[in-house]
Amino acid sequence: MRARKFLVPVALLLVLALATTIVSAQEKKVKWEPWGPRVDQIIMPIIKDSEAQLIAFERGETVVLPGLVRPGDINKVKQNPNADITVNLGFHMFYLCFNMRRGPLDDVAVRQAVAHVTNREQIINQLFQGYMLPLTSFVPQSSPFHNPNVPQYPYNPEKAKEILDKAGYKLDKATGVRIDPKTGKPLRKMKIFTPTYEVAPTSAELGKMIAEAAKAIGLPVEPEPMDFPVMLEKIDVFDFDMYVLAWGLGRIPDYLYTFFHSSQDVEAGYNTPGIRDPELDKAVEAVYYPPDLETAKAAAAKAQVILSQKLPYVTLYSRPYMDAWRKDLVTGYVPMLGYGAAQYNNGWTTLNIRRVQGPGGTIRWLLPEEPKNLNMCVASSAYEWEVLGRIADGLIAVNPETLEDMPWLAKSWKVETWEPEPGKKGTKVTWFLEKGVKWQDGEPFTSADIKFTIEYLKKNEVPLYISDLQDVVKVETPDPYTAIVYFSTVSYWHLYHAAYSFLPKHIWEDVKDWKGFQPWLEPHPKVKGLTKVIGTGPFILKEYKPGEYVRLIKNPIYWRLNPPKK
Amino acid sequence: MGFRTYLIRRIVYALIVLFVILTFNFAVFRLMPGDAEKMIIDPRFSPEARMALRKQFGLDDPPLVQYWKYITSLLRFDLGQSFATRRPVASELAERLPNTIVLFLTAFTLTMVIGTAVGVYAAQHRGTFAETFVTGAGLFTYAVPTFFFQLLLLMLFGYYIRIFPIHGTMSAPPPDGAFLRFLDRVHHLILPAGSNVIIGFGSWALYTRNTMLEALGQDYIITARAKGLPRREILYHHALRSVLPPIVTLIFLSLPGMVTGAVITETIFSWHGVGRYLMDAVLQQDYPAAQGAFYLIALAVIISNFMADLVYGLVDPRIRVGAGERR
Amino acid sequence: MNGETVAGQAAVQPAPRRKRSGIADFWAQYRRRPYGLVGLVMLAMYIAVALAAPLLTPYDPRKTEFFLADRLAAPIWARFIIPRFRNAPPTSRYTIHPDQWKVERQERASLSFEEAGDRGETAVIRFEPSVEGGGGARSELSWKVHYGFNPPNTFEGKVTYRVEAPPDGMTRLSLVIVDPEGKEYDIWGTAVYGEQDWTTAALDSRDLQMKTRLNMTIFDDPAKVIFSTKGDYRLVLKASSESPSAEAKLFLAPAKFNILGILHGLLGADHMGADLWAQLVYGARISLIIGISAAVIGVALGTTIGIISGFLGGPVDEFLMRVADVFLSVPTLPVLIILSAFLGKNMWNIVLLVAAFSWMGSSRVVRSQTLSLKERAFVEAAKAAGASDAYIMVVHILPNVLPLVVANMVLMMPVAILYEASLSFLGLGDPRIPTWGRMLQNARAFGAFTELAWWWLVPPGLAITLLSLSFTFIGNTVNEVLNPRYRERS
Amino acid sequence: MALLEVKDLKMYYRTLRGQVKAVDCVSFEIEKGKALGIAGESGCGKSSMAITVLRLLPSNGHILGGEVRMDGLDLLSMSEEAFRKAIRWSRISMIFQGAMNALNPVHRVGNQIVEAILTHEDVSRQEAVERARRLLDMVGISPRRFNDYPHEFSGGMKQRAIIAMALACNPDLVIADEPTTALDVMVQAQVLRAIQDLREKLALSMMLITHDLSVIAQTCDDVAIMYAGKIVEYGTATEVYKKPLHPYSMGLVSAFPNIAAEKSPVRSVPGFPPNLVSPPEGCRFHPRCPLADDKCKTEEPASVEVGGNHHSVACHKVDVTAGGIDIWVQ
Repeated sequence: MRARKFLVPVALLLVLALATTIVSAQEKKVKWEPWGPRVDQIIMPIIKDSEAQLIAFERGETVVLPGLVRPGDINKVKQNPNADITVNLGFHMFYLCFNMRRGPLDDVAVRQAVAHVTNREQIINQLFQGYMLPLTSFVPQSSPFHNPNVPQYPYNPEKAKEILDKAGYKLDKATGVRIDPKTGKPLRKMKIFTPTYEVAPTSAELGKMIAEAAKAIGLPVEPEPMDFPVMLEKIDVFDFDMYVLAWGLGRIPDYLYTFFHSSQDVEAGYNTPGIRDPELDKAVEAVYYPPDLETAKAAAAKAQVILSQKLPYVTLYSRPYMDAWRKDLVTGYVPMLGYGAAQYNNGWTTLNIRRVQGPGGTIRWLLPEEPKNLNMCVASSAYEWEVLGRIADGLIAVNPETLEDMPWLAKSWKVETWEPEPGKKGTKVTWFLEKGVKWQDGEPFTSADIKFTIEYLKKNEVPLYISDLQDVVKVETPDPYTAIVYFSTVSYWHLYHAAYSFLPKHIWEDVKDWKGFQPWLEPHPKVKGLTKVIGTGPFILKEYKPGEYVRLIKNPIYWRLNPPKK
Repeated sequence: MGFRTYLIRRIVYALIVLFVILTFNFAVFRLMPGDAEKMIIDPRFSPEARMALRKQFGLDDPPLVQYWKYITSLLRFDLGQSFATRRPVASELAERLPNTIVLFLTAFTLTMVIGTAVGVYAAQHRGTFAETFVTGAGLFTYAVPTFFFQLLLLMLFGYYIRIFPIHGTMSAPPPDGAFLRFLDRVHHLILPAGSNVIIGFGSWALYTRNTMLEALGQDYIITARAKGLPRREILYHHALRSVLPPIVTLIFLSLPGMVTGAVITETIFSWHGVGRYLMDAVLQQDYPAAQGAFYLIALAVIISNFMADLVYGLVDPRIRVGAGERR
Repeated sequence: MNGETVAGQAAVQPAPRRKRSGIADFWAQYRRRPYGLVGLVMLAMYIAVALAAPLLTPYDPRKTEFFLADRLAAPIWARFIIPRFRNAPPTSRYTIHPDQWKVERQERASLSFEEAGDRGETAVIRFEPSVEGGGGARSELSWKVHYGFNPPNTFEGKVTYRVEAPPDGMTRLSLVIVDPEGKEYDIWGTAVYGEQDWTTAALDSRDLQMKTRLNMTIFDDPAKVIFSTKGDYRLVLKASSESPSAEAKLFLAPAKFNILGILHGLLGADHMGADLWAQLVYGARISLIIGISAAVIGVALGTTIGIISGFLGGPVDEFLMRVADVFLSVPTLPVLIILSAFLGKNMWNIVLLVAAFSWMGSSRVVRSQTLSLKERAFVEAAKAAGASDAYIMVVHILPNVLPLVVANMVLMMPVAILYEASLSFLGLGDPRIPTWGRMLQNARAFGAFTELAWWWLVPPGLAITLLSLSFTFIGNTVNEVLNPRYRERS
Repeated sequence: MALLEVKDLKMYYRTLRGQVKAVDCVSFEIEKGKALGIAGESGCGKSSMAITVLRLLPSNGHILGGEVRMDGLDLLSMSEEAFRKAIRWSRISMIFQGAMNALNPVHRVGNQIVEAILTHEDVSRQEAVERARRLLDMVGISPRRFNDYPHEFSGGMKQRAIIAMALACNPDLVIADEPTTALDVMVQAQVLRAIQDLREKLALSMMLITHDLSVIAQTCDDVAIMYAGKIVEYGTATEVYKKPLHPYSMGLVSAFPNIAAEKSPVRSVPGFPPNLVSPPEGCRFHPRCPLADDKCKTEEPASVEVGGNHHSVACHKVDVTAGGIDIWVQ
């Protein structure tokens, strides 16, 4: 077993730092076991309206209210004596982006000044009633790659004025606008794009707060709320000064490359600020293609320092995961660092959750959106995975307390290097699979499925997987329980790039139109009562009534049903 | 003008409207900002992946070819694929249509039946409370915004006195047994349909009352009374029967209003129907979906307008027999 | 819209030209109809409110003044009718001027006041240099406030200070709230090493740091705990200094202390703490502007088309009437939804869209009236005299269809208002202006339901209802006066 | 005993503006087999009186006094239901003005006649249809048009169909309310002739309401001139037509082209009928009367019999008018 303890120190530090405040819920020792599931059936009513969600929770029509966001909802839920709220740090980042291609934002002094007038505490307290965490680095606190030791820009308008004065932006007392030293003219009007008040009142208000603070120190900044697609369109062609948006990030900080590498400063690239910095490029390349974890961590730390100096973004806050549970109805929900207790990435809750009165039975689990098409090839939203994630299963699992990798469908693995061609180095990942794992229709799960999935996704250029699989050269299956994936480049992340949930070969090999395939609408060719949504996971899709509910039932042949008796 | 000429004219006319709407539908959605790729913002996406996604929905043909393809595929009810769900819009609409029809027909039938009955009653009881009530209700419900009334009902009966469900078309999951299932559906139907009935019946009753009064003031009604016909006979056989053509026509003419009202009702009561689909799609900039939903709604409206013309032709002897031919 | 039948029905009847025309005569007939008068009075009230909006409320919702009170604060009068608000707090805002601080304790420290430039008067605490073994200097200032309500949800405050001290000096500052029973809550503290220029510390009961300091979890509410009893509270500023080399000075500018109310104003506050009464009052302006301009544009368009169509006849007439038919056959609300999403959420877009889909009724009425006018002698005479078509249409036909147009316009207004409200309600309204539809949308989307905040929901809805009712009354009355078929039979 | 006896009949409409005194103390009699003409300008209460007799008042019309007797039977005190069954159409039928609208456009013409028969007589539908065909034939409409809709009939045909309908139940009295208005002159003549023929053939009693005195002169035995809700002159048709005594009657007589005296110019009575909410004090006609003096303005003239033949007139100036001067010439 080669589970890596790559994050214990930082993660623990963090939890300690916030322990007294945030995590009363985690005072309870998290109890979980890698076996399950413990309920027979999960009914997932689809309730989109947030008020209706609250009422459903109050009435016990759902045992969970996942991902509480609105302060009002949190206040409401916390008054409910039957509610238990779990809190976990998340991988969420809300930021203010600068367009560094345009003056005067090309001057770091101006960006720093804006950073200094950004009052995170006020934003968080007034707009979010204190339920967010201030974010001062480019990797959220929950991540093992978070570097707290980066240059900080605390709220300090005096400091901001000083920086601007020093950089030569003299204040014209008559107009209250500073003069651009390069042109000798007053600074041009700059706009902060925000979503509209309707869509995101807090973002719009936050844009207004920053703009007003900037105006007070002589930077002519105006907020401009606009429709989301219009805003995206403008960002896409780099027609903006500043904008505020959020990212939902992941455990691996490879996004630092996607966001800030100079090669991504192209059409459809995510390097919207347009930062091009050779030193930064080197650092984020090392984050993207690290030979091992230590390199990755060091490079990520360095990248965060450079980013904090150059300031393409002002990072504002990070949203912790707050999930409310009906503790009088269920128990066994497992809080997980970075993912929260209710999210689909957290398979432990799926396995461990049970009714208070005992194992078995039905629980009701809120689905805040339509699960859409339930086709793994195109399933791009979290809501689809809220369902699919409980049907599918991965090669690797993640320890909820430490975020270590744990063997799952793969009982072990090796990450090595190989030579795609003489003189070049690539990565070779070998998976050793558990024996006796079966698809929900009874077919055995083998390395052929892995090979099929990777080749199928690559052959069809399935957009969701293009980035991950672009370096795959070939897949070998020396025996049904060993799969070797060859990559043309060296990166430790390739371990994760081929560790998804897989497609059952016996179903998918006949699928020609992967885009239009709606597996839940097609009955299983052999087994009655099943659809073509087939996984190896703990639950089986029984029924999906669009607009109403999804019904999942326990997989009776799940390979992790009960611990082996000794 | 014989009935056949009349019919052909109406058909041609409906087709022209359909064509105009299709063209509008095509033009507007081609001009709007945003595309499929905007629906997915994922930091893992490389520029290549985003481009691939764009291509998947990409429209590379020249506009006229696109237009031709659009028209032909619409006629085959191929409405494209939703940006948001990546499912065929046609099958998503097909899932929702029955819900909309159920809501719509219930509300519609009840509104018409109750509205007509109350209107007739008020017309024959002039100067009584019933008449005041109908006039008042008609005016008030004309002025009150439907959505406001629905929000009030929802707050009162969904949130305050929690006797009705606040979302959806059925319990999740519905109870076993056909009868219980039916009751469950009815339970979910009461607020959305009922609110429409309450809002709708007032002006309907008022209209019925007015036309009935007009009819009752007609000379042929006095003739009928003079003939010594029983009251009932006069009311139904003469007055109601003679206002039937305008009423039936108006029933069909009010169909479009109720179809479009479904957008708001379904949004408020989280009713899994076509109207809400349109609304969601518009708000999410899911153009194929919005286009499809709009197409369906427009089709329903055109058909009901056509039906109104048809029924008018059938009910009114002046058209049915071919007015003027024998004179 | 449910009302098209009524409006349409009224619109179909052409009003014949009255021989004894004249405004005085019209008014003489109009004033005899109670409904018409009620409508006028109501409309007058709306107009008065719309015009006097800035006088009726100190807040301007276009400036999005937020956080005036706690989120979803109830109206002040809710105290009298809803038990749970019986003793709920309204917003209290205090500015603590330097001279309002009361000295509680001084150890080797002294308090004086001085002007500090644009900061105005400041309090200055001088700390004597600390001595070996003798410890530092300390000072305690307090400010008393009476609190006589149920616990609030939130308090916040600001302390602005400056420290002048030698580099080896350390100045500690903290704020403590002492409740009537003498229990102390240490809500804020900081340590300054050496000098510190003017800085403002924000205190906020929602702040995680304050909660941590008070040993509370993120889900606890310090405000509820601290202000749980009624009586005199003291806000105590504790300052101490260890400054071996020279004297240290602490400057205090006016401080702020606010308790955000659970009750606020005439109609309470929304989810952002913005004043709802202000939104309602300013909403009257917007609704009137939208209703009137959409109706005027729509009816003007309809009149033009109707006159041209009726007067010119032939293929022009056929074409224009077919266009009207097409517009009538289009599902209006969905088209408006799509077009307003397409054109952008802008008030004038909505006005134009509503107008573009509401001219057909008046064009038909005007057309039929024009057809009959065309045959009249005075038109024939004008033609014979060689007047151009345009001249005849403007000078002869237009004045004669005007009464009809007016009635149509008035009846059009509630329809336009309802359309705008529906669009705003669906989230397609102009986000920058306060409208009643948007208030309803916000109420629905931001928690009015779970809080049963009917005072957020009912006023805008009722405002729309009564406004369109008044227009309907007026329109129907105008029609009755101008159109004999509408008069009672007797 | 007269067939129909109307005594001091008073019928007011209640409106928002006050009571409209449409029929005010009207008395007359119709003998069996005789025809009474009622003449006056429109709005003087003629039609109101007709529908009062048949009790077809709108909901705001109220009978405030007087009596209507038929063969001695008090029609006003009968229950609505009894009246409907026993009197309407079976004893009194009516030919309405407005040929266009008296037939229901959505029902077949024949069926509308059949309906009347079936309501009052216990006969089979077959029989009723037969009788309806005969009636149509009688008024000169081909029975083949039995199944036509009213809009397929011409105006004259409609009016004749209505006449046929009025005769469906062999009534004792037919009230004809402006049977010829809205028809063109040729058709008017036809219809009048039809009425005349039938009356003679069937020995019908009739009450003919019209504003055209010459029609009455042709068809009726007696005539009552109504003005502003009151009968101002009553007498035999020939006498009143030849020698009207009331200034209003005189005006009416001279207002219509007299076939006999083609040279006299066509005139009408100047002025308008009064508002019946607040009719003029004294003689209601005084504002329009060239002879009016102070007495006429204050004192209401009683109806006095002048000469024989029950010729009565309500006018203070009978002595002047009886002189036979054409007062409307000056």
